[in-house]
Amino acid sequence: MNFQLPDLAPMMPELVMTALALVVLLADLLIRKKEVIALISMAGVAFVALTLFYAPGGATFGTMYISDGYSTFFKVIFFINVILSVLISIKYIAVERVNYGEYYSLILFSTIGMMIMASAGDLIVLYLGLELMALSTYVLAGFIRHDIKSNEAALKYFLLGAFSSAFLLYGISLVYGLTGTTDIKAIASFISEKGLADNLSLLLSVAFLVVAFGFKIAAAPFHMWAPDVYEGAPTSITAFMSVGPKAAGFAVLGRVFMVAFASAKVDWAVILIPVAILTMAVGNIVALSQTNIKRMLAYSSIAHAGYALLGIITANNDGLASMMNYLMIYAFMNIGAFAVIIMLRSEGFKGDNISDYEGLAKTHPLAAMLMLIFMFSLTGIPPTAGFIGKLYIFMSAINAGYTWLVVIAVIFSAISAYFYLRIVMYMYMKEPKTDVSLTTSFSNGVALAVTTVAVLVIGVLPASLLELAKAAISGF
Amino acid sequence: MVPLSWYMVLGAVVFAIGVFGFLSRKNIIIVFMSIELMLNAVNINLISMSHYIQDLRGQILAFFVIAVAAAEAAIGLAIVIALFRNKATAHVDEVKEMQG
Amino acid sequence: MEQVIMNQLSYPILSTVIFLPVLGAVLILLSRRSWEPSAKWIALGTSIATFFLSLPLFLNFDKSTHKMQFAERFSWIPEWNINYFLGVDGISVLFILLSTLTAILCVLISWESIKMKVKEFYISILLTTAFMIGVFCSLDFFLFYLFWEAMLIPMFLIIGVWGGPNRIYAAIKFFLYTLVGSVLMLVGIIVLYLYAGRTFDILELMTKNYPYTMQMWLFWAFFAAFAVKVPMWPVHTWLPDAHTEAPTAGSVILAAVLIKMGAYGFLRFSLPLFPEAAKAMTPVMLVLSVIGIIYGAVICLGQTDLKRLIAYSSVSHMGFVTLGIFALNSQGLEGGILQMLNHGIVTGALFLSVGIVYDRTHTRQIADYGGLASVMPVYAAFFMVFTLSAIGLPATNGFVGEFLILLGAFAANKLIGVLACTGIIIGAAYMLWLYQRVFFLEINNKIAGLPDMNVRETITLLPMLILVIWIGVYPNAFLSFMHASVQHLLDRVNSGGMQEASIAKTLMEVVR
Amino acid sequence: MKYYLLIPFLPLAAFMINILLGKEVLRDKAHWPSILAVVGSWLVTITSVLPQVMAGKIINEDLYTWIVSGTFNVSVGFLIDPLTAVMLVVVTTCASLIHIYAVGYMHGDTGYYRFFAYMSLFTFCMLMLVMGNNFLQLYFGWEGVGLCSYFLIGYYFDKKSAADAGKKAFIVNRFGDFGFGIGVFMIFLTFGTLHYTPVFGNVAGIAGQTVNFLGWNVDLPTLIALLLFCGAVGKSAQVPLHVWLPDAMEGPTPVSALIHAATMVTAGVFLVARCSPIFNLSEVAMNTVAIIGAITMFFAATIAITQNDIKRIIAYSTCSHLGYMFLACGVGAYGAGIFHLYTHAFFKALLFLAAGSVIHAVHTNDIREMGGLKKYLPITYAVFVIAGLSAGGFPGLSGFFSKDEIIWSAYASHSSVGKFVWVLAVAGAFFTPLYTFRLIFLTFHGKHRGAHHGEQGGHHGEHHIHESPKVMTIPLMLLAVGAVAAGWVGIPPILGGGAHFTEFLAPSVGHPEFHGTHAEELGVMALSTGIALFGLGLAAFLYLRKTDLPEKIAKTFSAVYNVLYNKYFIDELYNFTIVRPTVWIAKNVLVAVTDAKIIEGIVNGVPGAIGRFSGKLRRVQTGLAQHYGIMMAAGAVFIIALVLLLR
Amino acid sequence: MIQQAFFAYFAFVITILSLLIVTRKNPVHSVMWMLLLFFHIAGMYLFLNAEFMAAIQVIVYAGGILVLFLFAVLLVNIREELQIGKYIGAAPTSFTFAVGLFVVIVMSLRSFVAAPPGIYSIELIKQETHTKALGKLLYTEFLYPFEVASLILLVAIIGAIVLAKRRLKS
Repeated sequence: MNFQLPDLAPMMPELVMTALALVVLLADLLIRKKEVIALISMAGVAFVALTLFYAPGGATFGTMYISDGYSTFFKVIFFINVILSVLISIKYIAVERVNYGEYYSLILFSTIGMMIMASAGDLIVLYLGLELMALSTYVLAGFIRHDIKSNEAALKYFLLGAFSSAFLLYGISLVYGLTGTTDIKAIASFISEKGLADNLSLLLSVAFLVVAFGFKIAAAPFHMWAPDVYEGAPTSITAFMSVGPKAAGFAVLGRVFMVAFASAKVDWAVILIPVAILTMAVGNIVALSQTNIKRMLAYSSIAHAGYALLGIITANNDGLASMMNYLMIYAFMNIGAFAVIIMLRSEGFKGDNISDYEGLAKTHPLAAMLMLIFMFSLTGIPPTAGFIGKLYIFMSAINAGYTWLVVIAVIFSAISAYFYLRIVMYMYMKEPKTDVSLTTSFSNGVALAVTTVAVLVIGVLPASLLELAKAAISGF
Repeated sequence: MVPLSWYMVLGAVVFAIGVFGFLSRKNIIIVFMSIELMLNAVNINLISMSHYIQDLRGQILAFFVIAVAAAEAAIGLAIVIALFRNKATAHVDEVKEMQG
Repeated sequence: MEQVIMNQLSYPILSTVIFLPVLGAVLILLSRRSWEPSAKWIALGTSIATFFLSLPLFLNFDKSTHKMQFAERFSWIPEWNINYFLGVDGISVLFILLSTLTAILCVLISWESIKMKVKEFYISILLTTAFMIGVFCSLDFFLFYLFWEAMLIPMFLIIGVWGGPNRIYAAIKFFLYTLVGSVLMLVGIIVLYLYAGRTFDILELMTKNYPYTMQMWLFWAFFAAFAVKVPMWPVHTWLPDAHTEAPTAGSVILAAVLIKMGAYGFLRFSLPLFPEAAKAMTPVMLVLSVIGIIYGAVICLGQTDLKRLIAYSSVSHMGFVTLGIFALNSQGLEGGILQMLNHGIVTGALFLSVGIVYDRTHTRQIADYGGLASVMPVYAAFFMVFTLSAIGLPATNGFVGEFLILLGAFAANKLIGVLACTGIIIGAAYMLWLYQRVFFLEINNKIAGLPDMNVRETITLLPMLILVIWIGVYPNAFLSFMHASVQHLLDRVNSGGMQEASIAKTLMEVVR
Repeated sequence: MKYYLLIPFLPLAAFMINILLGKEVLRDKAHWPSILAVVGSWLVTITSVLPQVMAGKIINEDLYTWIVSGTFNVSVGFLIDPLTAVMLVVVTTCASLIHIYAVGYMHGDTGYYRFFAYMSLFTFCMLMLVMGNNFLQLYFGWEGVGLCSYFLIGYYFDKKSAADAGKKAFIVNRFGDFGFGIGVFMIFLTFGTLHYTPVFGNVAGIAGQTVNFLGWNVDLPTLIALLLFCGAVGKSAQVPLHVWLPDAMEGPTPVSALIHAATMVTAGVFLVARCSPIFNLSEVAMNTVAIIGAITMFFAATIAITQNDIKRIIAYSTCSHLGYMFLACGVGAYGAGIFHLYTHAFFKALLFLAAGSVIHAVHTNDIREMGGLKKYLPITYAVFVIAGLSAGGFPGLSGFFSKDEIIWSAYASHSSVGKFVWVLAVAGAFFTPLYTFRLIFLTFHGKHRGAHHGEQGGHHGEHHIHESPKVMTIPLMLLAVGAVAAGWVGIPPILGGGAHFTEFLAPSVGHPEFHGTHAEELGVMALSTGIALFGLGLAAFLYLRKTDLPEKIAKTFSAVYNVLYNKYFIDELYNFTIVRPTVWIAKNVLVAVTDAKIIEGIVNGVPGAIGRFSGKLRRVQTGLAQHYGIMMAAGAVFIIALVLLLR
Repeated sequence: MIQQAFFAYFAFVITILSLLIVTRKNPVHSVMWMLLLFFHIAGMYLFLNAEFMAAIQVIVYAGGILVLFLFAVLLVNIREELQIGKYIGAAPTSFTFAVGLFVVIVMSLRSFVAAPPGIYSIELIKQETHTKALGKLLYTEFLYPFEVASLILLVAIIGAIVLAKRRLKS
């Protein structure tokens, strides 16, 4: 009986992050000013980000934990997500009267879950990471306990999340039965050795995994929770989970499908194509008739998942890189948009109706201009980052031979312009009806500044980001 | 010797029943129980497979599933309580403030 | 063989004319809100400076070569082999000058009519100008598309914020129409990029030969973008709305430069990149052009709105442009290019003119006018010159362009040429009828006592008037820019016989 | 020194001066630049250009290259040969006199400077037209004069009828120019150039060639000639594009005299004469020209009999005389056509100016309100009669020689339609004096019927009728000299003359060959003179003696009368077949249906449909968690089913 | 044969109990049936030589079920519950898709091939005892997921507390 503790160095970020989450949890008991806790969280995450670059790469715990460029890139997205979300939360949760320290620790726990997912080399770990992320997010969605909408969001998210977990588990159980293992690489080699790629049971499990991951990334027809949850959840959490869990979902989707089911590429691509088309269609079309901006952004988020799916469908490294690149850009522009939405929330004023944006350009020109930039970026109009993201996705998809799919995507992207433009139209082309006063804060301003600069700089000088995405995928 | 496929069909049956319960019942408690049914179906699958392919991984996963199920139950019930405080109902179909 | 002549001037002229307006926009953004005229003055100063800095393009242009001149090239996004690559040839150089001139006029004409969100307005104008210039001198597809799309944003705002009563509908329609076209072009661009071995370099792409089927697909993908912009029949209906609702400066930019980009796209991309497809599709394009000419002209007879009428006349005039381009001979092409310039000048001037009276009367209904020639004689004289140019009277620029186009079209296809000529008849009818209803007859009470043009307005229209006559009397000053480039283009289109390939193979190449 | 350049550019300079300074600086002295310029042009013509040409020198020089594109290359250049010289003389002479006349006629008008600016511009364009050495410059002048015509017809632009008339003139001309333009394209395609010299030099090469034009195989010279002739038909107001000319009388009378009688409308004839090498190649084209000319001549003359507007009558007369000119060209007698153009310029300008003098005096155009003006306007009456006699072909006067030459050419030509057009020409010779003298008798003889003298106004009105000032009457008298004597340069040999005029023109338009004896020529001359005298006599009988008879005739033949009175209903025909349907289609089909319903229907309909679909689709989102679950389960089932099916 | 009979019994009872759980109107009854179901499932685990799993199935779920029972009693007004319908309106659709899911699963499972047997033969487990074998694995090879599971439980605690705290702070 000889047991050696595995090398913990590669998983330094997760360990430090866990420590940070626990510290934050404890600090909540000692520190009254919750802003300090937020600051600790952000500083901690920044530190974790540092360890990310100093921690050696490689696998540990057998191959249950894999630290490679792919996971690192996603973790960077998670860190950006968590820092920006915290920045926009500070004032917001005070306005919502839920200024508790647990909020931050739950966000951190959720992020740990995402990191575990991104680094998962084993389906068991993947499942547990997913549950860690999901459970924290369920709680965060229902964090405004006194708000029925928040409760409802949490309930729906929870019910459907558990439902999708069951599918995931069923799928994992089938894979396990077929291959006798849950290790992703081992599964891959087993499948290719035994020629199981055509096995119907394997495809059944692939289908079930598509259901589960499709739920996380909000792909149609597994997207239906998203609008309700996005609308009901606290806005900062909406921002958080429109980026984090989605990115984590894509991370595992990419790794599981590209590695474990590599030899069944043809089949899962066939499954994902209709899903992607349906996702783009539903997201973009239903968004047209929304009156609540959070709901609208929920549908927009669904639509963006559809575009990002194109990167997976290409089933090559270039496609994966484009998907990662897209998610990174999406993180900036989407959180930026939510940061503006949050500014409108003030005591006694919800500010999440699209009509609340009427005449914003007149009353608050700067906020309107930032929103305009984010909206055009979400539409994918150059010179914003959104364009670079879409362009990369389309390039890799066309390179993989899916020109027709890209044509569909660009048509939907043109349709999407309508509802994004509607916001701009309300802000710039209508007269203000009600006097909207903005809740500004330094932290929110920082978040806005960061996202705006990122959106514009990536839009004009995307070279380094592209390099990063390519480097991240090189050893995959 | 009972073939593995029997167990798997049993798992599928229980899973399908769980799905049906989840999709059709109004009462949140029963919806929760349906989820547990689905998880148990998975566990039946896992443990029977584990037995037949003589590998313990499946049981370990089943172990984690049970653990997570417990955690899920805790969170789920907490959510129901929070909801119940605002709106005294245990019926899913009355919780549809948001739609469209 | 190197296809470019690097910039020989002491300063990077193309970058300067692109980014000087951007700089101006930033200055306005930073200027104090409390003193609003600062925006105007900065905008005016910037646009005048830009114009003067762009003049060396006209003076130092080497007319003897088709090569790209004043070129600048830097690596931009090495991952995708994208360069910041600018340059102009005889096809594009004049449009840059037109853009810089238009910018000044737009600032001037808006001097008093824009009263709200002044800063934003001038920022939009300057940004639009910058992006438009960028479109005309980009030699990298990525850069081109960047400018092409980016321009939509300020233009959308100009129409939607400072426009007429129905401005929102018009702005959104404008945006969506053009966007749908552009995104299809984007797909085409990517296909080209990948086929050609990952390069966005337009000049390099032009040296390659593409399979026939692929050319066809790409031709239509690009067509979607350009035809909407031109606008060709039947995708023209955004134009009347946009023109009508836009503020004067917006209409002027739209008419003078923006819709030229479609035709420019055909010239710069569709013809040299897909010569065989272009040749094969010539009949379709000619027919669409002629339909546009006649349809646009006839529909003008039924208009009651001043700006709407001029907008529809644009449809007709731009029909001439595409007609000339797809005549695929040097008269047609040069006529087409010149007519683009002419249309920019004349329709721009007409919109400026309409703006001048609109500022006074706030009505665009033709029925509200009448007898204006007695009230505003100088204005009437200016308007008359532009009207004459619009109907292609000799000694005005309109004649030279239309004549060359019709000559080219007639040489290409007699029936098409003859049908297009009917557009000239109807053109005279609607323009003169318009002129009569607005300027002649009894003085309408609604316009009695209006002051004639002031100095600022006269200065705004004067350059256009001079250009109208200049090009009309001595068009060689402008045509001479085009000869080498147009000849080169024609050589490109006519070189390389049809490459036969099996459908299946080419289809594969299309999707690859 | 290229003194000839002064001829067109002096008026241009005058135009520039007037348009820039006329309103503010020159005001009622605005006529000075224009008159000085046009007289200067006349002087240059007479003293420099004409002698050179008479000495046999032909000037053909390019000023600068106008348009270059590929193989297309055209210059601004000048060709002065006998034909041009004749036109220069006609234009500058008439223009000088009419400019002077206008000083009196337009005196005190608010747009005084504008009038002279346009007149100068017109002179410039007309001179460019006749002096150009290529088709494009011809086209330039062609459109330019049309434009000035438009301006001047619509000079009283606050009057709807005037504005309409100007527009109508321009647009109807555009119909002609449509053909003309295509003709120019065909010339370029055929010859590769638009300059006269190479075109006419190579013209023999295209004889008998055919070309596919819109699906038909057509004889190339015929095609080009007919297309060019389209332009001439429009500009010279020939059937069926004659409708604009009578309406053009809305313009000030000097304009009618200069543009719509002496110069611009004759540009069509000039064009045909200029292009005679091409026309000569095609019998079909020649016959068409002759027949169109003959029909117009007869047709306009018949209308003229019934009209009551003094200027319209003269306008129809102009149409008719232009018909004569075309008739002459059509039978190959270009010289005769140009000769008539030349004499016609004098007597028709005189007629108009005299009519202007009348209008100036009585302030009405309606001859039913005139009568008995002889005593008030003696000079006007005298020149009117001279002009009428000249127009009617009274022996010895200008009109007689030119008209007679045409009739004889028609009779004697080899043209296959010669005899037919000759019959019409002779018939025309009957009508011309009839309507001219109807006009004279109704205007100057009998009793005054105007509203001016009567119960209310008392003698006030009649007292007001007085002869025009000297600045008007002197040009009238000078023109009268021309109307009498201008034709003497072309007296046919049979009457002892030398036919100098046609000889002079021969280098430009060739010399027709006739067959016919001197006896025949005399007989034809006698016949037409007799018929003209009969027409004059009939006019005298009807309008001096039996003044109630015309009314009775009109009543008896009311159908015919109405057709004539209403100008064969051509205007109405065009209105109902072209103008109204086009506008109707524009408003009710294109605006209301195609654009608004079909294209916009699709444009707005597709987004609308997507929007409605969106509204429907969002209802799927019921808010009930289990419905979402059902969707997920359904998705799973469908995905697996898809996999199963694809296997 | 005995084995088949046992399996038949368990399978039959488990199916029936599952059906009862999802079809009973009274949630308290459903909870009771569920308790019974878990015991049967645990029995089946024993049958599959998974004593430890059987044990925690009973232990963990019994606790869980008790809690559920508590909630059923607390939250649900039984009298009212018995009067209204138990299914949502779309129950037939739910049924269809549940059956459909079952059908496609079973159709796919026809091609199921179990993986080759690994080292943990029945003899090995019997020799080492199930609990020990499992425990060894859990604390060596599966230490990492085990720790993650602990985090999940921690989050569950925090979450439950955050959501269910009695007083809503201002």
